[in-house]
Amino acid sequence: MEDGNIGMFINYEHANHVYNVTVERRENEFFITYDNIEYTVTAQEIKPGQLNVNLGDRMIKCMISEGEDRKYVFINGQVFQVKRVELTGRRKTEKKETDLNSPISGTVVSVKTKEGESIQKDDVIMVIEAMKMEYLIRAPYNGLVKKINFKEKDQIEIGKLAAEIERTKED
Amino acid sequence: MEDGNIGMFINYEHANHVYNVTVERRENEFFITYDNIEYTVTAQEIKPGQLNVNLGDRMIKCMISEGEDRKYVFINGQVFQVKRVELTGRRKTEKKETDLNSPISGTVVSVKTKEGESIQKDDVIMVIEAMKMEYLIRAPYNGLVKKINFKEKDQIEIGKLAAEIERTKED
Amino acid sequence: MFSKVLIANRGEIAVRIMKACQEMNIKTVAVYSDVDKHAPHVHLADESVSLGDPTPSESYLNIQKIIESAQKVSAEAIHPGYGFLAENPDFAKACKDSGIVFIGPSASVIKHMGDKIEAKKTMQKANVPVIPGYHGDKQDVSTLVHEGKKIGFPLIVKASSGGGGKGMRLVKTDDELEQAIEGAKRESKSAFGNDSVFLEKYIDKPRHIEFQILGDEHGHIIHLFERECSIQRRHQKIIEETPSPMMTPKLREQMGSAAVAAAKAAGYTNAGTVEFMVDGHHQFYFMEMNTRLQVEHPITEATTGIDLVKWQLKIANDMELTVKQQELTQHGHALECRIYAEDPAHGFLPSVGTLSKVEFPQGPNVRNDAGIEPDFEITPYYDPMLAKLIVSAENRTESINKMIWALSQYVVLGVTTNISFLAQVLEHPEFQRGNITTHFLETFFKDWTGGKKGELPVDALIALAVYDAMHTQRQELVRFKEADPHSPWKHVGRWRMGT
Amino acid sequence: MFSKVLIANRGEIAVRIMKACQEMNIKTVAVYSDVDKHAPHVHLADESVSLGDPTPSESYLNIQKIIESAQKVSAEAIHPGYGFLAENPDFAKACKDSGIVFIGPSASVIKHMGDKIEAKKTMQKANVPVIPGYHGDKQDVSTLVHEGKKIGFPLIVKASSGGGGKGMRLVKTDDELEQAIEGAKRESKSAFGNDSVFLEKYIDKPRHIEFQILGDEHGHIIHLFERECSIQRRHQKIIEETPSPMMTPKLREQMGSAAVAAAKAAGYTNAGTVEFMVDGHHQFYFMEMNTRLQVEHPITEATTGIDLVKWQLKIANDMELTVKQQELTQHGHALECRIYAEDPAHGFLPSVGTLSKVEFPQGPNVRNDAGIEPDFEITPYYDPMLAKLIVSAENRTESINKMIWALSQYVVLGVTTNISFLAQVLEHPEFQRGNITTHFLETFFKDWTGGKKGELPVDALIALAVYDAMHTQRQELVRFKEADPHSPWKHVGRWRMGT
Repeated sequence: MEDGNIGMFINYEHANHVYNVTVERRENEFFITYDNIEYTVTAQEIKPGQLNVNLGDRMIKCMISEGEDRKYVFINGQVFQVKRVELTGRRKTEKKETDLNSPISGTVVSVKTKEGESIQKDDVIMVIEAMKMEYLIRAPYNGLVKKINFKEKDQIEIGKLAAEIERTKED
Repeated sequence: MEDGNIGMFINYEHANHVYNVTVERRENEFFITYDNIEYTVTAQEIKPGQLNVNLGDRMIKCMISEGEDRKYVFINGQVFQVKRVELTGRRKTEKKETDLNSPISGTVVSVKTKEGESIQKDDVIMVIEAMKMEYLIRAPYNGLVKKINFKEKDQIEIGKLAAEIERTKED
Repeated sequence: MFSKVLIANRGEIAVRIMKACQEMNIKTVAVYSDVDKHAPHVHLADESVSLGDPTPSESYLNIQKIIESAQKVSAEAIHPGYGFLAENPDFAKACKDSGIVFIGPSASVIKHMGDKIEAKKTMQKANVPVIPGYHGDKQDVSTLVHEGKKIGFPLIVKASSGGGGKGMRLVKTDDELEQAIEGAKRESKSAFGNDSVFLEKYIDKPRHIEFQILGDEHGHIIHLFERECSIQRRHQKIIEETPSPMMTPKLREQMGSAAVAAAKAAGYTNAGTVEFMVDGHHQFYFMEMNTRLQVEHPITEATTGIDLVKWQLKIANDMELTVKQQELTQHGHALECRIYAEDPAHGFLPSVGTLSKVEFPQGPNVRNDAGIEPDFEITPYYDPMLAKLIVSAENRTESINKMIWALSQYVVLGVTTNISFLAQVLEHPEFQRGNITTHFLETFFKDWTGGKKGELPVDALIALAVYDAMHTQRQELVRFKEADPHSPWKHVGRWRMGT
Repeated sequence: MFSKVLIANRGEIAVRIMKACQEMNIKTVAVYSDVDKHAPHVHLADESVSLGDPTPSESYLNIQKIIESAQKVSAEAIHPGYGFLAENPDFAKACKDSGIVFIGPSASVIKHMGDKIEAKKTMQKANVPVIPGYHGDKQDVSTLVHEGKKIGFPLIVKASSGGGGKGMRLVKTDDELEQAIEGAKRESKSAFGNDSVFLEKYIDKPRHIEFQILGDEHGHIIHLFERECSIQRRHQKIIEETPSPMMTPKLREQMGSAAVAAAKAAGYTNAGTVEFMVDGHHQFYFMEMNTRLQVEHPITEATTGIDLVKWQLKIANDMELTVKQQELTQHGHALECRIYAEDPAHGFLPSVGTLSKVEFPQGPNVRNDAGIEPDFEITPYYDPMLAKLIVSAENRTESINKMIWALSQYVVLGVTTNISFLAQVLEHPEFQRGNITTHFLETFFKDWTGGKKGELPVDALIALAVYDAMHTQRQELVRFKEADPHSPWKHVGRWRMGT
């Protein structure tokens, strides 16, 4: 089984803005990408929630705590309340539907289906690349492809609907 | 299966003295016995290691932390270093030998064997009662009862050898 | 000295009083309502008594329950703190009647000073300047107009039973007067069922400056200089300082003497505060006397070296006030900021919730008087003041810089606080110049919505991402990835697989 | 002002200096050895540079590494703290040669004051009293005997290269003198390879009283009154206070003037301390000048309101000292206790280990200057001082009571500390009367073994039992019980089974 290095897409919401970040960890180093800039940092949790993050010569000092539905971030004397959002409204439950909104801003690498085609649940519709990672948009249910909103090499923005699928009635 | 209230014998060592304590928990109440006095208290761990213990009107405030082989207790501005000891030198490992020293000071309720008798590992040799709890001294190995040091109704002190068993050679 | 004192309060002031008691080897008793069962003041006390229902009238305002609590634990004295029962003469009397020492002035002084019109009359007799005005019983319009003209303009018409601006009129010229009086009377009648009004000179560029008083039972009364408390929102002080940036040695001498005269006229004992309004021409007027310890007492302690709470206890125990007026001096400058659980960007709406992190700034001449600790829940039952931050330094500039630094180190997570707001007030050029009046906040911070633009800094994003990556188990990652192709977890192309 | 300062130190003093820098908006750089990678001073700094090997000569005493660190991060100035390189003239010179401001006096002043015989000669010229003695080059016995008789008895013979009592003799009468000189010379020769000795009057009932000095680069020098530091163990101060309980206004005036004269004679700039020995007749003698910030500087800050570290930074930045001697006064009384990781019951043996809990006392006029935090490991590499506790109050009695209370709230678990010892010193009737000399500890606490009897109080047993019961899972209990009839877990007869 693969157990190499793993990256993570995270959407942070603050004051009605959504910030799309990736983070990869490799032992003591973290690689964070935001707004097309990669930050390589080391970090230390001095005590629970208190982080010192070394970014080159500079030290980011911050305190994070978890509330019921949000995180509180104390940094440079200011407090920010940040929620981690699933842009598509999905919840992390055992059984969940995938959906057709792009979870990241990126480039459409390929489109695997056509308008008018029949498609099965979990079939790949579109591959989006962002920050060196690929993301697959899959069919959330069996259905008919009514519209594909992006073509290869298009820029797709976070939250945008990639395609529309007319759901097949099941009984 | 029984899962009622459970009591605990603990031996605390401090400055070469051993203090023999029992504690029983019943929901929010703790019953502690030491030196034949029972203390009924409620308690609250305000933050990790910081205890407020209500003993009637009085509040015992104390801070406890765990070192490698001892606990540190801060109380009324003083610090005490206390070890929890198995008086008999037993270690809490998966397989361990029981032994013949009394882990408590108490009264011998009954003696289940006689000098000269053969005995099997885990057979009960003696029953000791202390602070309303019974404790069984069992044979740590198969052998021959050479000497029984206490008889019914005798007072036995903590750490005293209850009996001597000559071990049967096994090969 | 007392051997056991009950503190009939909660929060930071209960904590502060208990610590003074501990230093003096006095046992302390906390009282607490159900929501305060795990509050810091309960943790600190030697004993504690439950008051039950958190509704103030059923708990911290309930005279009977508190007296019974004190009797139950055999407390010899009760310290009321501030707020709640601190200025309730019935409580002071109930203590006395039960043979318990009330730590404060006598019930009759509290009652007398609590009646603002009576208090002003007493001050006038003692030649303490009061705001020119008419507080008479004759309420016919022509008398009021006649008296108003004697006072001069601008003046204010206020409802006697008033509050919250109802039945109040600002009158700038002679010819507006009659109409304003009639309007105020109508409004007062419908709001309070009473059309009685009074007239007062309107103060231009008003500053709120108060003098701390200590008096013993042996006839000694001293003042401990001024506190400037002009930074207020809705009559609620949020930043206090001493010395006042507008004070001169001469004015201090005059106001201090007036404060002592006021206290003497009232027959005052124990700690109290004489509040004055000072106008742009250094004219000062008696406003009212607070017959209790003040929230902002620590800045006086920081600059004079006097411990007011210990003196309250000593005086209540009949000890003589050995501090002499002429020996007192002010050292340096002190500031206090009140830390509230409220949202200054949304009308100072109180914020409730459980505190997930609390870290106080620590450093030389930084004092934290706090009634909070991590995991404590802030409920809507009581005043949302969480703590006070007090700093002192050699002069006002250094004091402000130290406060701004200390606020930047102040961590309270779990509720919204006014900490950033306080820092921005301190950073305001007019504040730094000392040009402050009681209108300061409404002038410069009326529609404050957070000041600096509300964008999440990149540093915060980096820290969050690191935190989230640290707190996600590798196994969890792999499991997510395996089970759910749509999970946010992905293998990253750049790195090779394997170890 | 500097924009970036490197602090060439560790522990509480590095933390204290960094906080002063933060208030002044100066960026801070920490240096740290391998064992200090997670030390509080590193956590606090804006940047940090590793020095590697924890051996002092390879880290905090390594001039080259520290200069290189400062250059690497472009620090404009270095604060040496106390100890390590603080009084090393080569370091001050190396800073200057590298274009870095050394925050302290010039290399030549450090060097001059570091030579104790030279320093005394300078003081004599400036009419600052020094202990009568002979420090001459003529070392033949007859000259020494002649000089000794001039000094009078009792006197002390000391090895010039001496230390630790080697080559030292107390001479009470004329006829013991020659033999004592010969003995001291022999011992000195064998211990230090040098038989040079000096003679000094023996001081009866000696008190260690020092005066704080501040001088700028523009010719202003002031003193900030005295500190009494007589409570010492093996010449290590552990409790300091100001004002001294033996001080009179007249003596303070004389000693203060002498201290300023001493600093002027030395051409002193920045913060420094003039140490005097005072005998039972209020005669005072110059001992030495410490050309740096002192461990006990906070008690001067507490009583004068002056921030010495901020002034060090300002003076090093060429600013003028605006604090005037005549404006300075002492407010109240302050005490400092040094918290050491050591076992006073066993010869003050240093204690090492990981700190499992650290909680500082908090309250008005309680200051914690600390270089520790939970989980930090105390290693044998450096001085075992963990922190300093400073309190101030209206007078000495209240200050002592506050300190005793604060010590009772001071939690350091994981190593043995001197906290109980300090409390017992403060509780000693002779200390409380102010009857202290440098012999105090060896007189009253020579064979201290913990004072109160070492029995574990019942309260501790109760708390331990509750703690252990709380932290044992029910499932664990049942499992233990089932699996092991000899486990300490038993069903209790009294209660019924079931829910």
